Amino acid sequence: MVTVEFLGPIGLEDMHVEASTLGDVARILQNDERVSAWLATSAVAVNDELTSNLSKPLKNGDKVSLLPPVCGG
Amino acid sequence: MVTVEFLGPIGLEDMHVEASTLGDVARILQNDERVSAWLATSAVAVNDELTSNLSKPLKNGDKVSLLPPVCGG
Amino acid sequence: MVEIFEGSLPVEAILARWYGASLGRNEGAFIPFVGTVRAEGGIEALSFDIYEPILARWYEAWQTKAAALGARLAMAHSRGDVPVHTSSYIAAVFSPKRRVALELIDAFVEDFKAQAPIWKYDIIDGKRIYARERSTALVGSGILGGTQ
Amino acid sequence: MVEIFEGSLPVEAILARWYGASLGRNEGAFIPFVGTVRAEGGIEALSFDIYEPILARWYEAWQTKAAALGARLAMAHSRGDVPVHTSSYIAAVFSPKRRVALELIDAFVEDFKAQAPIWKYDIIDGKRIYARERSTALVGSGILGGTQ
Repeated sequence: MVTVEFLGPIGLEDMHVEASTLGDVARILQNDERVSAWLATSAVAVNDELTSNLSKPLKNGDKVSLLPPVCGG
Repeated sequence: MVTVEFLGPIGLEDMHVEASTLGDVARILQNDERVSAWLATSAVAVNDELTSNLSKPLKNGDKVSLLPPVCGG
Repeated sequence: MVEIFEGSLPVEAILARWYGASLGRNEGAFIPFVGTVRAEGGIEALSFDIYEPILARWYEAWQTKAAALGARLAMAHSRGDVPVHTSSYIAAVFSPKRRVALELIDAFVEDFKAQAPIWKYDIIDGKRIYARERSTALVGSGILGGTQ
Repeated sequence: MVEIFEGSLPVEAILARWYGASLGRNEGAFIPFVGTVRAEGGIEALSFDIYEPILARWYEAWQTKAAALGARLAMAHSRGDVPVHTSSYIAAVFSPKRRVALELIDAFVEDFKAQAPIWKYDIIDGKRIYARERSTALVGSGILGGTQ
């Protein structure tokens, strides 16, 4: 199981999903209408490190974070 | 008579000279060895306005200021 | 690390503390950028979410970049509500060299606006509304939605 | 007008005062540049002469330039001796817009270093020595020495 967390304005509780790559996470989230609209503009971190590699392998206990568009200051 | 003042590190008392243009002031100062070495690097103001016009007419009571190289801050 | 405050920043105290701590370091130039909430669009306040773990990594990367130039950074940011005419962030550069300091504060503030994991909301009539149209997608965004 | 202080600047008080006065003005960005005397070359202090009438004209021209961009400037500078590890000047920009503020503080500080009628001296062993090699001739210099 990996934990998926939704940062900032996405406003969803953490999800716990079976996934061996980020690609698996993508397929799950694309089919969830509460979050699918955020995917095109959100960045992804695995264990707090930003990544753009969809084939990145995931292991049990990993944390995947979705970061929607930012605006500090 | 015009007053010539020497700012910053030049360190001379004001001079009072007869001059009808800045060119007249230039000739007087070029012949004064206390100040001649400063002329090549100093800017000139007439009545506190910087000028680079040597034929600028001067009238009685005008103030000519010499400003050597600056370094604020 | 980035200093995070609940609500508006105590700007005078932060500036005094950072300035005081820099005096013995022979740094020469200190440039803080102070950001204050403007009254516009009928807002009462801005409000901020911060994700600290990734903010810390972003900030450490910038400290490393600054150190390579002989410079140093400091940063403070608000979490939660920040009323208009109070301040939500300060980014600062310390450097022995003027040019380094002026170029670094520009690059640091711009990258902060584009890349720091902070989300902004308008508070209007007591409601907290995501400032979507003023927000910027992080570099590398969209990989999870690639097939749609 | 430029605020002139005898000796070191009370930096914390100046920053607090300028910041406080800006809050009601909806300016958004406040960027002060604080210059502190570095210990180098065996100096005990720097020392400054200022010619106020021409400094005032230079500064008013900059305020006009800033106003055309919707921005505002402030400046403080020391006269006389400023010991190492204390501060001799602050130049600041206030603006509703971040880009305007960042570009203006850079241009203002650089022009100040090159054009303001201020003369710097090193204090070494109690002697006041003109910092000739770090000084810059004003634009238009040399007209009186043209024929030599």
